[in-house]
Amino acid sequence: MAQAARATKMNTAPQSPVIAAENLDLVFQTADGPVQALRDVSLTIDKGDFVSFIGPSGCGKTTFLRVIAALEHPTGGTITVNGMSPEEARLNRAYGYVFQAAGLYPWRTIEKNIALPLEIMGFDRAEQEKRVNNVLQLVDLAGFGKKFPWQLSGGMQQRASIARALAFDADILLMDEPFGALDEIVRDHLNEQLLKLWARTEKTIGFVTHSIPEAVYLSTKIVVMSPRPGRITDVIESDLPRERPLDIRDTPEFLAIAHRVREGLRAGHAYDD
Amino acid sequence: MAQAARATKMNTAPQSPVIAAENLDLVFQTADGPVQALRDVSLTIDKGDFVSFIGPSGCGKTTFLRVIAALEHPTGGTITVNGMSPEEARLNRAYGYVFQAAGLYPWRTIEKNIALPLEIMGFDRAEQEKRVNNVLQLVDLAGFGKKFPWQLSGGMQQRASIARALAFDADILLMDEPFGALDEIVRDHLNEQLLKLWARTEKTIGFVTHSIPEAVYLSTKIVVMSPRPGRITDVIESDLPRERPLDIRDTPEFLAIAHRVREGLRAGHAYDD
Amino acid sequence: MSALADTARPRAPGALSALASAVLPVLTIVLAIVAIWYAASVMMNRAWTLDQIARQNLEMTTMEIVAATMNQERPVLPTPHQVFNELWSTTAGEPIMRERRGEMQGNPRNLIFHAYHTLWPTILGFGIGSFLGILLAVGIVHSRAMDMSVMPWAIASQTIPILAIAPIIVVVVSNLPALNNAVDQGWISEDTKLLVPKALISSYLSFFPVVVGMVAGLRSPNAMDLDLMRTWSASRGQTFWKLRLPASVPFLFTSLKVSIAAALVGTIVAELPTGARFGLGARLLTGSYYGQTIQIWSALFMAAICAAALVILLGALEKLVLRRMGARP
Amino acid sequence: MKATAIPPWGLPALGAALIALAALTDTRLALILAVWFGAWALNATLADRARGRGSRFLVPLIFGVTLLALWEMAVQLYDISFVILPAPSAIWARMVTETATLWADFQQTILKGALAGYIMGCGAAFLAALAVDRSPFLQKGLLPVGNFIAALPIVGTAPIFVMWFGFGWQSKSAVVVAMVFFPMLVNCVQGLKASDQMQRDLMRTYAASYGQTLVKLRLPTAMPFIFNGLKICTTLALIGAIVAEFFGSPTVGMGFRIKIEMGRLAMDMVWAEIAVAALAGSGFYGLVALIEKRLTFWHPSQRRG
Amino acid sequence: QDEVRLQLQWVTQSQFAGYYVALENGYYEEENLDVTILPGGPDIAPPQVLAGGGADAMLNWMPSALAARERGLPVVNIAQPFVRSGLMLSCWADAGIAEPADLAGHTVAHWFFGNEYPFMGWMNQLGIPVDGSENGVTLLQAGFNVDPLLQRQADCISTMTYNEYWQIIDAGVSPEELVTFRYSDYGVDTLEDGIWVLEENLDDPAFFDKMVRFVRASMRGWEWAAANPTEAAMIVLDYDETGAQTEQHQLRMMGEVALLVEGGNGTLDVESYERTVRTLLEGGDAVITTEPMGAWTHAVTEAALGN
Ligand SMILES: Nc1ncnc2c1ncn2[C@@H]1O[C@H](COP(=O)(O)OP(=O)(O)OP(=O)(O)O)[C@@H](O)[C@H]1O
Ligand SMILES: Nc1ncnc2c1ncn2[C@@H]1O[C@H](COP(=O)(O)OP(=O)(O)OP(=O)(O)O)[C@@H](O)[C@H]1O
Ligand SMILES: Cc1ncc(C[n+]2csc(CCO)c2C)c(N)n1
Ligand SMILES: [Mg+2]
Ligand SMILES: [Mg+2]
Repeated sequence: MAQAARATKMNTAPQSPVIAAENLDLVFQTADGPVQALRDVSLTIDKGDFVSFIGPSGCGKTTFLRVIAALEHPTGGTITVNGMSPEEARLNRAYGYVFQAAGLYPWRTIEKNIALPLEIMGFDRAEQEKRVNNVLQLVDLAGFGKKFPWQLSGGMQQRASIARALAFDADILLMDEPFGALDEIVRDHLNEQLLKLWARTEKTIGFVTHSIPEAVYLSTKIVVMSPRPGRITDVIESDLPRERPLDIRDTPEFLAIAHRVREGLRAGHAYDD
Repeated sequence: MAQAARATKMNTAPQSPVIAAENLDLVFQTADGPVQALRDVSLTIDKGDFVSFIGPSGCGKTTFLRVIAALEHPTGGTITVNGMSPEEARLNRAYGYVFQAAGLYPWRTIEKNIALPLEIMGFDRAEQEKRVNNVLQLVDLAGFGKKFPWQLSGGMQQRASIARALAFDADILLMDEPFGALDEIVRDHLNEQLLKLWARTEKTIGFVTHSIPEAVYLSTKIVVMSPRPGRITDVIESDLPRERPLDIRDTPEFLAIAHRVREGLRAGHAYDD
Repeated sequence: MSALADTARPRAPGALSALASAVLPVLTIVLAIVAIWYAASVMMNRAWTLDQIARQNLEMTTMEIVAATMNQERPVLPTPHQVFNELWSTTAGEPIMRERRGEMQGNPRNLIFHAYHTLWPTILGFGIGSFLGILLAVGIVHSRAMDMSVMPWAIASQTIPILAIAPIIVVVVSNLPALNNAVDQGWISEDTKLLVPKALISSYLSFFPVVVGMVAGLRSPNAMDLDLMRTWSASRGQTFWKLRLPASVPFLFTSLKVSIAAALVGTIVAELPTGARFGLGARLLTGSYYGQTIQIWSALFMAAICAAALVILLGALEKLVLRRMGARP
Repeated sequence: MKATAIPPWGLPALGAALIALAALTDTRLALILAVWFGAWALNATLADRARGRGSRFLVPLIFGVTLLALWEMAVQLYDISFVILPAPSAIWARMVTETATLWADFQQTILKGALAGYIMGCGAAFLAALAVDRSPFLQKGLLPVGNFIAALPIVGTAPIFVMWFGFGWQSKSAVVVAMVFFPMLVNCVQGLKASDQMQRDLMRTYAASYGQTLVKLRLPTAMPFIFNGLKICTTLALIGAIVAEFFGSPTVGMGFRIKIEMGRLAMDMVWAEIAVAALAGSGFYGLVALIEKRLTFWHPSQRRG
Repeated sequence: QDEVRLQLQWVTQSQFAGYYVALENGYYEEENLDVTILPGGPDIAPPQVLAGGGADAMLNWMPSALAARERGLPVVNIAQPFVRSGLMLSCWADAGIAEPADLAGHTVAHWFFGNEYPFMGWMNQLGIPVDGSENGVTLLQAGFNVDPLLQRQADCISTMTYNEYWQIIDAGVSPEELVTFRYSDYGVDTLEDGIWVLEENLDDPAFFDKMVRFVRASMRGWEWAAANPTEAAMIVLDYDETGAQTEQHQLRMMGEVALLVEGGNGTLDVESYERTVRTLLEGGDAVITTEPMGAWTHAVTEAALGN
């Protein structure tokens, strides 16, 4: 897959990639020996790509996303974001990040939690309010703005954290299992909303998920990863049209891609059944 | 559905129900007014039932599970567990509970976290070790016992918390979205393991999920809930055989039930699409 | 202490019972303590009374002996009613102001006068101390160099027995040219000037608990909370104001409560070498110098009442703030 | 992490400007400032660069040596009377010649008075916190009354304790107990409340007994707070034991020595004792902090540098 | 008006009546002086205040002042209102102490802070060690009051004729139950409350002149106080800012203090000075090691009393 990545890079020579990782290695030092979380990971993501990461638990998806976001520093290899180092990109507020856990600040109401990045980036009050209401609507939490996090159910908290990342409209969105705690219906709804947003704004999106249909439905590119050590085992370019109604999921093209993902995924597991 | 519940109760008159809820109400008092989390919820769960709860985020699934576990006290109605009050059942250590978030204690290694309930219930050292190794194997975390929670990925933490609840072998298992953070393959694997465990031990299981296939695949009874106020809108008895290979999911019977669940679920949502 | 906080909030029907549930336990404990206290005073004062009887060859019944032990003029441990009477007669029983050479001024025979002169430096010192403490904690959390160098010396500073250097501080500070200048210029009064060294010593004792608590508090946000801030490329200032500071609030209040009690001790210590002029410390000192145990105890109680009042105030503030910050009730 | 908006040359420039300004009015001040800035710059770079074990000790050492140098300079340059503030060199000279006295005083005050009081006081506060935590009745009754009693100032209680417990170290321990009780209590009570809802619920699902919940959940989560209390109390215990000796003591002890030497205007000896107190206090604090590091390695406040 | 700040060596009490009287009766004002009296306390070393510039003159016991002088703080006695020592040692009679030699094997509570030297010197003369050994005296550092004696934590305690002794009596002890040794009866008394200033200041004629006027007015105050003890005690009471003093005690103290100043006019008696120095030099753990030079001057009192 290193080849695949490099090939993509060449094809899009005029438009330089948004994210370009080459031979990334990352080793965590723990008390009982080192853990190789990423080994030789190479990947190129172009502007407007919607890239899903899928793979067994512990295969390094979160770690890779964190490397892109300069929250983790690779122990080997190179990576650039918007042609800069991830650190510089971070300082340029290049991306919004949704963590695997909601991570709302308990002393702020939902509203205030969502407004937090806006405050930090210096949006004015009126604009803050407009955007907060907007995204609250988007994740179906209108009316819950004045509640504190502990007064919300798990899924509602997760949606609030998604709203927070969407509020400030970064060019790159990094989302770590944002829809894990949501039911199918809400999930479908948010999937659609996300696709609309993506189509409208041309954002580049990195998306970790455990749902194969979700990955196929959303992505232009699906990265399958495998654990111990964490590495990329397959990069699948999706040729589905950009415009995707929900029932595209019953088309043979969709199922074919899904099948390939499932196979790739299964290869990374070691169950005897 | 209140009728359905009552009917079941009558059918099984000789064998008294494990959980019997009647007209449960639960209202949270919050700073900006009361929130009706449960309204008029009646449900009977018999010994050996595998009951799934499904419904939009915020509909009261967690709350209901917590009421059964005596972690929340209903403001109206009655509930018995094993013929006792939930509080007595709790004191009798009638159930194992898996929370929506992993909730591992950061000062204990994974191993020690899993051993925690065993220590509390007074298992001896050798037995503790045996059981810990057993469940670690079961959730595919062998080799991670000596790590601390923050050194594990989100999914791994979730699996550790499942292992913790399985370790002490309670007759009732209450699981709040235990597999939310897991990929399809691991999930399938754990689903199978759980079914095997259930078949072998005749446990009674209450299981919250957002996945319709998962609910149908696992359950003998599927409870569909709806929010604002949280209530039961449908109780679907599954007539699938107890022995369920993974490919049962492609049978028409399976799909029919899944369809009914999806319809029930959709009714609880208010999206215009 | 919760009594005050509870009544501060309007409560419809349960207000009375809530009040009762807050007061009743306190009352019970107080009664228990008073009982133990009486027993203890009889125990501890007995020797003296018996000694007196033996030396003067008196005949007394047991009841009379007990009564005598409870009403000695120089008891080892004064009884509650003695302390209470003294407290009462030196507060309510004395005018607060007195006339002296045609001028109205505070009456030094009234304990309230002394409490007043102790409270102000305490509050000022507490203000300075906690402000400095927070500042230092902020520095320590943000600068490695400060963490490594200042902290050990802040610790060392606290082991200096303040009473030993208090006289020097008082002498040096009250003779600072700047301060004298301010008095000459009429910017501050002579009384205010006397307050400065007290407040300084009081702040010296009160800053440390704040430093320790705040360093822990400012470091309490977990990795994910901090990572969030990093993803927004928040400046250190923003991370401080919007994450570290709110996260440290529970720690802050805990240390403030400790620190305000320390501030009061600081003021009282500082009052000893200002030459026993006024304030509860001076009162304690003279009481103790003339062996007037009852007077010492009443001054002690006054100090404790002041400290408790301040701690209660802080507790109420804490409740208010934490409630506004979404703490679960 | 990158520094803030201030450019790297900003601070040195500011320092130089300040020194220059000072030089205009007072060369002595300029000299002192120069030494200070120099040492600070050295320390800042050391702290940022080297992260090894060495700098952990080197940096505070440099800071301390600088402090002492500044002190010495101030005393020498401004000709400060020894009655007000003796120079470090004079203090050192005293420490060397009076080791035996210092050691005897140290034993009396720290090893007997302070340590015994610290252990008893912190232990009692901890037990009281458990009681308060266990019973809502006590929580409402004992805490306010405890607040009150603990607020009795040491200078008032010390003479009383001397009267009750005699002139020996026992009365000093009593003062220390009274002094450390409240800070410890407040921190323990706060700490016992620190576990979060879900962690407690988990214990409830196991029908864990009070004791089990305490040992396996509440105490671990209370640790950071308990150590906060323990740390604050180390210094309080020292001050308490020393100051208590001012109000009556046998003819040995750090507080006794400080008091009589102050009367004799032997300020160098006074400061020699203070130096011992500071060393002992820092060591004591350091020990507690070390134990804390060992026991609360999992807490966010300890996990990062 | 010229400013003078006087640092007392104890809290406001009749021991210092002369100065308060001079202030209240306007004697200082008549000398064109604006005098501030700074009360002391157990933790104030007046020499330190003097050195720190916190006062222009201090009251001090001679041992303490001479010790300061030897340590390099050049203080000079300019007047000595107290001509006799009021220092005593009071013991329980039933402790079996009939004369000083019996002190061996007993516990003595004493003030330190430089005031222990007369006692040390005395014990040294008697050949009694003060190390707490079997045949020696166990010394305790007393707080400020007579509780150690009353609680029988000590067999003897240091007292002043005008103060602590009466506290014992007030506590209900009859004089017969006590055995009291007056230092002056054993020739080991040292001079007490004298007025001291920094030597370098005296070179300044303006300061010198100020002190002349100050001493003159102060001695007037003392004269008046001795003649009108009741009124003097009331004046002291009025100046007590702690409000803790009692009338009875201050009245009695005034009477006793009057006995100590009686017959003096402020001029330092050289013979007493020499006895003080001798006592100190003979003291074991010496306060001073060499004969002080220039520790006193008659210049001020001569100027003050001359016209
Ligand atoms: N402690 C609380 N205080 C106030 N309101 C609460 C509290 N806990 C839950 N709620 C409210 O009760 C309702 C039901 O919450 P619950 O957690 O049971 O939902 P859920 O079905 O588990 O949702 P999810 O799938 O998102 O976890 C929600 O509207 C929530 O806001
Ligand atoms: N801070 C850390 N210290 C040590 N090991 C770590 C740390 N963080 C992650 N790891 C290890 O790195 C590996 C990859 O973790 P990562 O969180 O990236 O997995 P993931 O793909 O996101 O899994 P999941 O789907 O379960 O979230 C895991 O084996 C994990 O144990
Ligand atoms: C700490 C200390 N202790 C004793 C004295 C000696 N002294 C001088 S005046 C006086 C009052 C007598 O009633 C006493 C005891 C002192 N100056 N400081
Ligand atoms: Mg992850
Ligand atoms: Mg839930």
